[in-house]
Amino acid sequence: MVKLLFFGRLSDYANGVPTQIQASTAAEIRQQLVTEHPLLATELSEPQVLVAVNKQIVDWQQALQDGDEVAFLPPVTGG
Amino acid sequence: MVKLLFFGRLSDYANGVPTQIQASTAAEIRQQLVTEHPLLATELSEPQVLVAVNKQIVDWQQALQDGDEVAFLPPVTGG
Amino acid sequence: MKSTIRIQPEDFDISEQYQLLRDLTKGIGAVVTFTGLVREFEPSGDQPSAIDSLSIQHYSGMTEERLSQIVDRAAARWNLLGVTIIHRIGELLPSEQIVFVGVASQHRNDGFMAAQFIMDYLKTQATFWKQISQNGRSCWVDSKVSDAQALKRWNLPEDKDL
Amino acid sequence: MKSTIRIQPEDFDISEQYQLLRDLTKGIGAVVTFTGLVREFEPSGDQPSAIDSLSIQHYSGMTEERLSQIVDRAAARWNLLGVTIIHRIGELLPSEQIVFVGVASQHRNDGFMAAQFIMDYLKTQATFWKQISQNGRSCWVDSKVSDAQALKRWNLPEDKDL
Repeated sequence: MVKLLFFGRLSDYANGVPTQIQASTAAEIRQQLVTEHPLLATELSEPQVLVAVNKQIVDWQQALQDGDEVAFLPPVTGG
Repeated sequence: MVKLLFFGRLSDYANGVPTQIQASTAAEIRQQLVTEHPLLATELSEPQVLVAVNKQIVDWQQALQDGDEVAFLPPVTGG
Repeated sequence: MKSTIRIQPEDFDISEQYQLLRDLTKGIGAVVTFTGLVREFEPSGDQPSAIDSLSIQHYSGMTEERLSQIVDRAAARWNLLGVTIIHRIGELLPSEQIVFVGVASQHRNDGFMAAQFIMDYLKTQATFWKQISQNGRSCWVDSKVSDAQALKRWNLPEDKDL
Repeated sequence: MKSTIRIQPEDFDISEQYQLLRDLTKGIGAVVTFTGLVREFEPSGDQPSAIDSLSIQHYSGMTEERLSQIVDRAAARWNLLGVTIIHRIGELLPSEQIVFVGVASQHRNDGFMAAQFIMDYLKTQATFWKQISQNGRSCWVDSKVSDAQALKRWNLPEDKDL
């Protein structure tokens, strides 16, 4: 199981999404969301959305470990 | 008669220099100072020294008017 | 080089932050501060319109780590004596303070460069997200092309992986 | 654009100056401040040595005029909402404040650029002269080549006649 976090505009679509999920890559997580959370899955397909695993930016294909924290990050807008 | 002002390191050499003088250009003022104030005249010959007449930078050859304020300015060092 | 990074809902006092920087060491000749404020008007469609509030979300833990990397890079590049970054989160009203960057250095150029570098990287690399409430509606703020472009002037290939 | 220029022996309070800038208009999104301090050590011969005091002379009337020209040029070049310059004169001790430049603007780049422009021009064009007292001796400070070079980046031919 990995822990899921959605930030920025993604958090608007994350209602009802499980906070933990079984998946081997971030790309697979997106795929799993298509049926029940199609709007979120569409947002996740935007090319600017980045994936962080345990607070480090990684590739969508990186293998996940049990207990990883997987965060989906739209472009940041601080300052 | 024009009024004379000396700033920065020039002010160290201006002791005893009259505060008013009769002269038709700044270059002539410098010339007049050579005999009695040779150190000041030497300092005034440094190429970085600028002349301001009534607070505007002017050429050493500009004709002076009666009542002008003639200031000699070494490179500034504020801030 | 002493650095302080704080992420907090509370407001901050720039004179207190300035004094802390000034008191760090005896060699300080320049202190540059940047403070970002909530503008009372933002574009809405074609024209500016008053905003009701701004809300800032962040990724706790990752934000602190990124800001600390940004400060390390600035300190490697310029001669700095102290750096402070404070960024607020939560609900802010028009004209409130959002962010403070303070840099103490011997000479002014290091301070000006580092403060700009930190703000450019903070805007594009630190995990904050802003939501604006305007005309009774909430919208997530889009990232700005001008912020992405501002980064280019620092011209560091390895900055891409920050 | 509201500008304030003050030349005074008295110290200044940067939080007061910051508040004045912040309160000017409702559109302010960025305030950049620069404060110059008396460094406690300055080169003397080959190595740094503690200073006793700094004394600043200026050409009353001309200085104000020049600073006001510098502010006008900055305001013509960037989108500014407020500018404050305070420069102290007379006898100052180590770590005391010498100069303050504060710029309020909508966006951060205008503020950073204008503050640097103003400092670069102030250093090389405003009629101040510094004398440093060190090891019991007073010396007039030499102008710095680095300050003259800093000017070049603004690349304005007409700035030469300032």
